[in-house]
Amino acid sequence: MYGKRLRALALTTFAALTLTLVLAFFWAPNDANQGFLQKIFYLHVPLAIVTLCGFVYGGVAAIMHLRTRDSRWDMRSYVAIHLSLVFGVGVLVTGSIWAKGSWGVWWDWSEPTLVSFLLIMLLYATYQPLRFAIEDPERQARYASVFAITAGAFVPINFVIVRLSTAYLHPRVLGDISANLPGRFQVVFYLSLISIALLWITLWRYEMTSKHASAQLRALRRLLAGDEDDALPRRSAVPTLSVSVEGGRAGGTPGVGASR
Amino acid sequence: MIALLEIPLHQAVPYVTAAYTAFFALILIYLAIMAGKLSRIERELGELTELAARRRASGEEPDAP
Amino acid sequence: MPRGRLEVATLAALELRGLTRHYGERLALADVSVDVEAGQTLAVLGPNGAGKTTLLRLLATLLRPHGGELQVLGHTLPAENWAVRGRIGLLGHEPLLYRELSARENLGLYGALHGLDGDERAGELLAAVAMERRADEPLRTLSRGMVQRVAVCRALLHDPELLLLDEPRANLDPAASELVEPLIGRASGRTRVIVSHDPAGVLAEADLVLGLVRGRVHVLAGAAELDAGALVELYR
Amino acid sequence: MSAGAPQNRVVLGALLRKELRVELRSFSAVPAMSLFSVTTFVLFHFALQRNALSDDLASGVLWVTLLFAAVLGINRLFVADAEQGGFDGFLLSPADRSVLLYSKALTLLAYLLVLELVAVPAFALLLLGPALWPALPGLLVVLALGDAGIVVIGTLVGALAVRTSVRDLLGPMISLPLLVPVLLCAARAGAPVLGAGGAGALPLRWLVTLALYDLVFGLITFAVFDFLLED
Repeated sequence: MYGKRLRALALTTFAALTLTLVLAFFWAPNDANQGFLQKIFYLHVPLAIVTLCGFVYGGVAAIMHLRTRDSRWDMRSYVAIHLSLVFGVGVLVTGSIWAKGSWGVWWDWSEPTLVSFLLIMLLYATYQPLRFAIEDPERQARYASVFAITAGAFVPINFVIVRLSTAYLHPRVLGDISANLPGRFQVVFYLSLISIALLWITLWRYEMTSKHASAQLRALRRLLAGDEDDALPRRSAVPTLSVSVEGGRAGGTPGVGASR
Repeated sequence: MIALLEIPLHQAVPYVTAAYTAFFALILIYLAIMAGKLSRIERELGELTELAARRRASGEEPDAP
Repeated sequence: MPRGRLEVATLAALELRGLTRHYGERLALADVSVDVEAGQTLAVLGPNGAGKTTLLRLLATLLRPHGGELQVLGHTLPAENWAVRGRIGLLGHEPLLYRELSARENLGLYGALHGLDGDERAGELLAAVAMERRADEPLRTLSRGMVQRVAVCRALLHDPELLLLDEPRANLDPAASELVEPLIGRASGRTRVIVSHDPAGVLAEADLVLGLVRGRVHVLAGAAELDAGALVELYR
Repeated sequence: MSAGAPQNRVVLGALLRKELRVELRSFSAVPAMSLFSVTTFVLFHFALQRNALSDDLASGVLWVTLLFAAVLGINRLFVADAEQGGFDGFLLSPADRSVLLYSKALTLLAYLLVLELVAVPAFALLLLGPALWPALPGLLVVLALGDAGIVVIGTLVGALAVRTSVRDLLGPMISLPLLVPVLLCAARAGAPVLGAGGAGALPLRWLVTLALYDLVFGLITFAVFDFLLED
């Protein structure tokens, strides 16, 4: 059911991304200080914002999972965090390339976005190991949700505290996303933000479709093969989606989302 | 804004291109992994349709789970 | 089934309707329906992995049902877990006791958890299982059988109406079984659910027998109508 | 018949007595934490090749040591309950679930206080340049707020990690990033207090940030802790 609007979404994302690229490189003027290097700004900062929102959404989905005990929320949280981790790598890579370009160093402790991102990635890197370390799927989902909520709250707080500490040392406002960007910069910046957000959402739905499809497949396999293959399910960090398969349900698989 | 050394255009180009290609490479790797998962689903579906066909051919009702 | 809350004392101690619990995508327990009257004993048999322990933990409010209706001592679970928790005694493979603490200290802790004041009840139980002499030594110095006897005291400390026993005589020597019999045996008059692997033994003391295979009910009948032979077939 | 729902105070007292007895009778957390902290000071001495530290270096060394020693305590906090069926025993009783959280938080706090009773004097003796006495009042304030942060994060992560197959790895891996803001604020707040030229004033900015961090994560821990218990 996630596949429906995927194609339309992918097309709009593609259009938005290309438009942003074109405007960023041919329409927006060079920055007074940074010159051409400033073009990375349109990629790095929106990517950081989208990734942060992805982690926070993972926390919100986890809250819904604990409240409703519906495994679909657990899957949404898992996919959101998984995707934000991938985007987070992008943030760190583009950030360090940018740092190398402007200050000649691959890593710079006074750049708050980079520093808080490293910390957030270190924390979320334990999400998958935590899930894998718990065998009982139901408990795995619940513990993962508790982690996602705590880490989701940590993301904004950590961002503020690190910014507080770096600004305290030697304030460097480069990459500050404050609104005092002159006209054209602002237009391209927000366009870039929207297109990367669209990219995140498209990939998120894409992965949700794929996970949902494999859950349907496993349900079908159980129906067809009956109980012969009741070998213990292989251990995995991926959430188990309880999926109902219509027809032939005599004592069959559980309903969609564990009923209360 | 601390005045930074004026970075000449040509020197900045490699960094900008590096950043954008790194990002797109990351997305492509992600898509490749997802494509791999998709092909695995396809393969498993193939197996299941075979199983169902064999089951249908042998006329035996799939045993009720 | 009208909600039994207002009736004075619903006759059935346990009412299970289509009780279901899954373990990820597999079904640990599927569609189990049983009624057990107060004071009766239900024997639960079946091969390993049939869902016996899952059923016991569901009745003990340690697991949430994923489907179906579960009423224990007149309260619907898991909504009214708090109401039944003080009235159920669980005796499983694990003694649930702290090895560094002595028998008396462990029972003191559980007494506080259950809101019991004073420990004369604990003293009586320890005497009943002939453990008062060694009641103050840390459990790690005692034998497995002795620890199991203290575990029996822990399960009975709050005088539960419902006893959940998982192979209670597993590591008890005959003498200990003798001592424990009046507390957890049929004579105790409590409603009991016994999980066992010994069909012959458990048939003698059961009113109702539930045979589970792969989480599903295969046998559900009065103990009188069954003979041990029929039950062995469960394990094939 | 059970005498109705047990009062939380009685249950808390019983749980704390159990914690005290289990801790005293088995060489588990506190002695290890204290020895670990003193050893770490010796390591810092040789690593930094310095005989006396002051200001932010002193505060940093103190807090890094306390943090790692605390992680040892966090790892041990729930082990006895996980291995000996303490969780099930507790869940079978009608006691309120949050009492287990309070008892474990107070236990971890006790671990930290005993640790600091050993570590702070040892630090003053081995590494601290300026005199400890004038700095003590300020330091105690920072220690109190820092401990609160460690207790809140440690209790939650301890419970999260204990019933997993790699608990000794997961505990530190999850708690350390979460404790970085506590370390950051505590070290920054402690620096002027351990100043070479006499104890400076406590920087209010870092104390307030630390207090807010403790409060926020205290609320989160309280809200989600129960979900770690029931199945």
